[in-house]
Amino acid sequence: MSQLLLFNVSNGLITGAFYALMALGLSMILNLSGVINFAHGGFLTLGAYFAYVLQQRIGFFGALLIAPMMTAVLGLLVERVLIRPLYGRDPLYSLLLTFGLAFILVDGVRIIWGPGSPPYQVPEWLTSPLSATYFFLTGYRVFMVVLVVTAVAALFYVLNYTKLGLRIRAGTKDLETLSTLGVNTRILRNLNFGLGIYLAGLAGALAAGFLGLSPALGTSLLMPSFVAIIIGGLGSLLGTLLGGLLIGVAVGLTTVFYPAASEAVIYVMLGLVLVLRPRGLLGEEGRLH
Amino acid sequence: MNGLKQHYAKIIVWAILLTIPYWFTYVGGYLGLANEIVIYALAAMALNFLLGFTGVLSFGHAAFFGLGAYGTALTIKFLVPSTLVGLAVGVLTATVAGMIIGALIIKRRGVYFAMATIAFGQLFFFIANRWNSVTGGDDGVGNWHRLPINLGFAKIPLFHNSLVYYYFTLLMFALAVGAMGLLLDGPFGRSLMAIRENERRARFLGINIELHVWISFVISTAICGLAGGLLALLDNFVNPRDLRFDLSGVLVVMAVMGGMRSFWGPLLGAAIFQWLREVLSSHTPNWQTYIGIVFVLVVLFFRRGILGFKLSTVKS
Amino acid sequence: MSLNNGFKLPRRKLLQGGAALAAAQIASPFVLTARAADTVKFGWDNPLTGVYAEPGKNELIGAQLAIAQINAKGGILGRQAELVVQDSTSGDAGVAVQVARKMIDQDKVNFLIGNVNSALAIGMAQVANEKSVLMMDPGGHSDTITGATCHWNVFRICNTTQTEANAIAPTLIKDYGKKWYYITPDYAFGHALEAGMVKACAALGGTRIGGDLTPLGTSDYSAYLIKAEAAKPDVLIFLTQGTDMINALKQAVQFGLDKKMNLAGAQQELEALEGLPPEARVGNWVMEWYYKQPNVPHVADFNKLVMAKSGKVPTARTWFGYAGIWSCALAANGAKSLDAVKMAKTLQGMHLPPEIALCPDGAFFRAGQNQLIANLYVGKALHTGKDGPDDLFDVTDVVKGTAVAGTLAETGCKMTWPA
Amino acid sequence: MSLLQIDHVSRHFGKLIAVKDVSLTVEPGELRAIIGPNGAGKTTFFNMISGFFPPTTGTIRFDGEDITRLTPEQRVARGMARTFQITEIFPELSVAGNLRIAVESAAGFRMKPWLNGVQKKLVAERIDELLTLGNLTASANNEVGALSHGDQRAVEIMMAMALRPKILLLDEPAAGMGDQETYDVSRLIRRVHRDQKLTIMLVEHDMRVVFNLADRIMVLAEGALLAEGTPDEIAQSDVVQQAYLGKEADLGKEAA
Repeated sequence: MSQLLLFNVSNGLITGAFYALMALGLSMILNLSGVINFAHGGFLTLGAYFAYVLQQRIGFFGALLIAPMMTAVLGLLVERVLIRPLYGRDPLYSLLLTFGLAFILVDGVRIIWGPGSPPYQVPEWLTSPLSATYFFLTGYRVFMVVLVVTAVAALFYVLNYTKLGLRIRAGTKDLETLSTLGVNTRILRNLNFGLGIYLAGLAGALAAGFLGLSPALGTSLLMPSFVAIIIGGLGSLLGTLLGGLLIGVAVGLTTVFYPAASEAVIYVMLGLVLVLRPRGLLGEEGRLH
Repeated sequence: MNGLKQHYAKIIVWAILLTIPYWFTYVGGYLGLANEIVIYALAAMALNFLLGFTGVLSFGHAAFFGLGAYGTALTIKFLVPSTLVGLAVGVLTATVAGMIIGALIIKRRGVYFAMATIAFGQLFFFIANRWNSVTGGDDGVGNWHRLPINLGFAKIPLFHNSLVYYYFTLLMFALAVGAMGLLLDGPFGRSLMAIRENERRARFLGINIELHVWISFVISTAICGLAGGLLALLDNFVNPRDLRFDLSGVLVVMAVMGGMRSFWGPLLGAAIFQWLREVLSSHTPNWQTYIGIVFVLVVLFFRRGILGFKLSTVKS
Repeated sequence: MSLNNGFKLPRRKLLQGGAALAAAQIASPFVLTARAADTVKFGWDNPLTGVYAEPGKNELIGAQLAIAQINAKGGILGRQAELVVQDSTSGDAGVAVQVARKMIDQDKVNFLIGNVNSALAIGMAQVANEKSVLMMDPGGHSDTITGATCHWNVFRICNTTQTEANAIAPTLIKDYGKKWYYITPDYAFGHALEAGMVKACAALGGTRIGGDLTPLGTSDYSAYLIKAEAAKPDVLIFLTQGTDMINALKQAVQFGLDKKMNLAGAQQELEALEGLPPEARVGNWVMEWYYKQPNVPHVADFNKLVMAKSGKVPTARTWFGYAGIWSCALAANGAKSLDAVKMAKTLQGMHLPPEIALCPDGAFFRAGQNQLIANLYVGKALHTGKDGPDDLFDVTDVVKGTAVAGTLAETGCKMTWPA
Repeated sequence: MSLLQIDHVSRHFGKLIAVKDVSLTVEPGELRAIIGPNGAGKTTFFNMISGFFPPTTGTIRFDGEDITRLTPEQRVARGMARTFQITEIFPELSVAGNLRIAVESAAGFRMKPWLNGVQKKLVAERIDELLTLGNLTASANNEVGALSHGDQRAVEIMMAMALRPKILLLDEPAAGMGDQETYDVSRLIRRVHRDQKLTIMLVEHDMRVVFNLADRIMVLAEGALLAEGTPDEIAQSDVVQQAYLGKEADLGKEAA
């Protein structure tokens, strides 16, 4: 039993890391632009299919490198053409727009690549477990965690030590002041959106390797990411990261004891957080109320 | 002047709704579609009571719609074989859920409120989807049907006569919409609009914002539940899709498309949306793409909705 | 690619349709004459989008092929056959039911066809029965459709889950062992299939040592697989379908479970095997139809036609759609009428001609249940195609449907005919 | 007895102390002005009185009752009304519509689904009174958003008056106005003050308004009470002069 627990906690951390990757992108966009990006799951799916197409031509690692970039470019374009006109308007509009965009992306993937699941090839040396006992630690999943950790570290480095990152962080707190200081907030929001979508694309390219490709791939991952953000606290990326990991572990553990509630559990957590600590675990008080 | 216009609008709307079974087929519709339109319009108008007239965005109203549907279906199937009792239980279920969820999130605003409603909405989806022994899980609740209403001296044949069921739906619609219209025309409704227009000013006029928003939320969820119950009775079936987040988005888009600030806007939005979906899905398998495009176009070009003129409901 | 090619639009004669509906309410004879001059309509209320879009698409290809053949051979009662297609979605029973009602009331379809999703099929059956329209369910497997909730007017091509379980159980017990663990999708089909497997397994002395119900559309099976591994079964049974099957099997193989225990299941589909990476194409399964049957006449012709139409080999789904439409046409021509009761009586007990049955022992609709009984194909998944890239299944045993379908009494079907 | 009695109130925002141990009493019928350089804590002080947030320490008594921790709604119910630096009205409604909401709320009808004839008449009469008092009768049916800045301010003040407050708090009523509008608003305030015998407390930058209207003036600087007295006393106070001039010189530092 204790082994089962241990396995599921560690396994939960692995899945949690994946949720966190998706939630971080979502959170960045929400923090700076106030846009709840419903299409985030759609972008993730697109990233996965981009990776699928590229992998046949330039191999697994090439695909992993390029696919997220392609997704990000599309993200930049979408922000520029569709999202930008909505800044300053009720968040309702951007929510509805991305909601519709999610329809288009998911259905578009189905139209282009068909409704079935094309097979995705991962290098053989990554596909087997590293140890017979810890069989759930496959090469691929360890690789995925390493990549997620690297990506998150890089993200926090960018946000804390580069000019772009510092501006994004400042803009998250007070965009107006930032713009009076002569920073071009349009470009800033554009790049930030692209960065968020890049993370979605990366999550997608990774998901292609351990989940089956299907047009609905990203949709099921979207809600846990929302919950991760609220639990972690709006406005705090560290909180989002924590929220994602917590959700992964909670789902893993519930699956052992009461599998029927394995999806509902995160919403119970959400309810508790809203009652006990409305601003979320690491959220700033009074933000976005 | 404005009052006169509204008066005419009311007459036209009711004339259309009352006569639609007799001419809808000539323009390519059918009775079932008309019935669906009335039901979704009721849900969208209930949502708009909150969204358009209180200024609070809920993106999780499908949950209450679905709870109404499940409450109705399960009651009729397992507890009391009565259409009216089923519907009442459905509405009650949605209302109680609305009270609890409302109390949990009422202090949040804007994006935070929207996200919390989305998330809580999904909780009910997962309960319906996984609690197999009660809800039938993904398969939904079938093998029951709406029953005739026994008035003692006569039976209303709801089940076998879809036309009768249409008018039953329309009666419920009229009661609920009438109640909302009455409220919006009175001081309570004006307090809600005050909150929408300027929360700070409303607060400093002594209006208890949380209490008012909560009541508005509960009214909205109760009527949404009624609509859900009516849909369950129309299909003689419910399944978890009736409370999935997709539907929440659809209800919002109906309200926005028709015009959030207009009382009848969501009805128009629902009619257009359901009709579009019907036409598109029978002409192309790619209909969801087009629905998505409709969303985008509505946001970019129909900011105020089709009936989006400024409506000074608060007259002197 | 998109389904646009060959997607025939329902011809909407607005005024005429409108008149028909209005007239139907007062039962005017005008409608009947107007209808007689029209085509014979098949209402295709099946998924085109969502999780079942792939099987739905393949069933549609088979159906379109059948329609073309029927029309080339003179149609139905001298009238042309027409397919009226609308997306039922993969899971929204409200849509499926509404579409069914519309097709019957407004489009005046003579047959209602669907649905891959059993829950939707059950909802549609209720409407079809209420309106006394012949319904053909090509690919929804829940036992109750031709069992506890059977109707005189509802027929089915694909097998019951119990039949599939009975077909595979002996092999698994014999070759691998008696302790089975289940990964079961949490909906009627999964529950029925598991119940069938447990029953078939118990009859041969095996036991269920554990299992989990996994929600439809689960993407990450790792937590379930960790539990399964801890239970140390002889056989790990996957009853998931479609993308769920792909996800579950793919992850099980990545975890190396195929080396620790035997992976198997009941229903398998070529669509799913094609979505798996080669190393994850493992295990023992049942297919309900397979395109490689060199000794069965007409199969090669059918394969050629489907290849020409879609560029892919037919799957069981293609055959379901094909046989479903043809059965309806045969019923009408046999009954010399489009009256649902007459057609249903004709269809009951009917043996399909070999060019439609496309299986070694023939196929027939068992009266009293309306279930098609044909062959089942037990075998193993192949990492890579033996004869061509699509030949991903090695049939080891062709089972006679009559041997595994159980008795009529076991199905629980009690049919009542309209007075 | 004083109407408003504020004892040793402070407010901290993290490390920043916005208001530091300020005490003050306002007598019934008085018009009290609060002035002070930018960042002196005037608005924070004002917001504590009206109930945006409670003080960190200290008490606020109103009409003999401790209201330190009450919500804005509760304070309104006890007879406190306020306006804002940036006019807070219902822009999409007519002037009469704005007043109607205020009047109905004041009459305790805000939860009522509908009104009876007597109540409707009562509301209509009160709206007419306020329209007359605010000199707004001509524009009664115009949309508020389209009115001039001065008229919008008048609407806001009349909405506050609708509550029949015991005290009216005005946050920079003349902010952003031209000379004529400033003059009009001053006249309106004076009228309200004199005719209705209303206690008023206002924060204002425009010294003409302050010295013209106020009975007593209180000066805040760096969150603390600097001086208090009649307009004449304040005008001659060296401390005040110095504070204003000194601040002016150091403005750059303060803004940062």
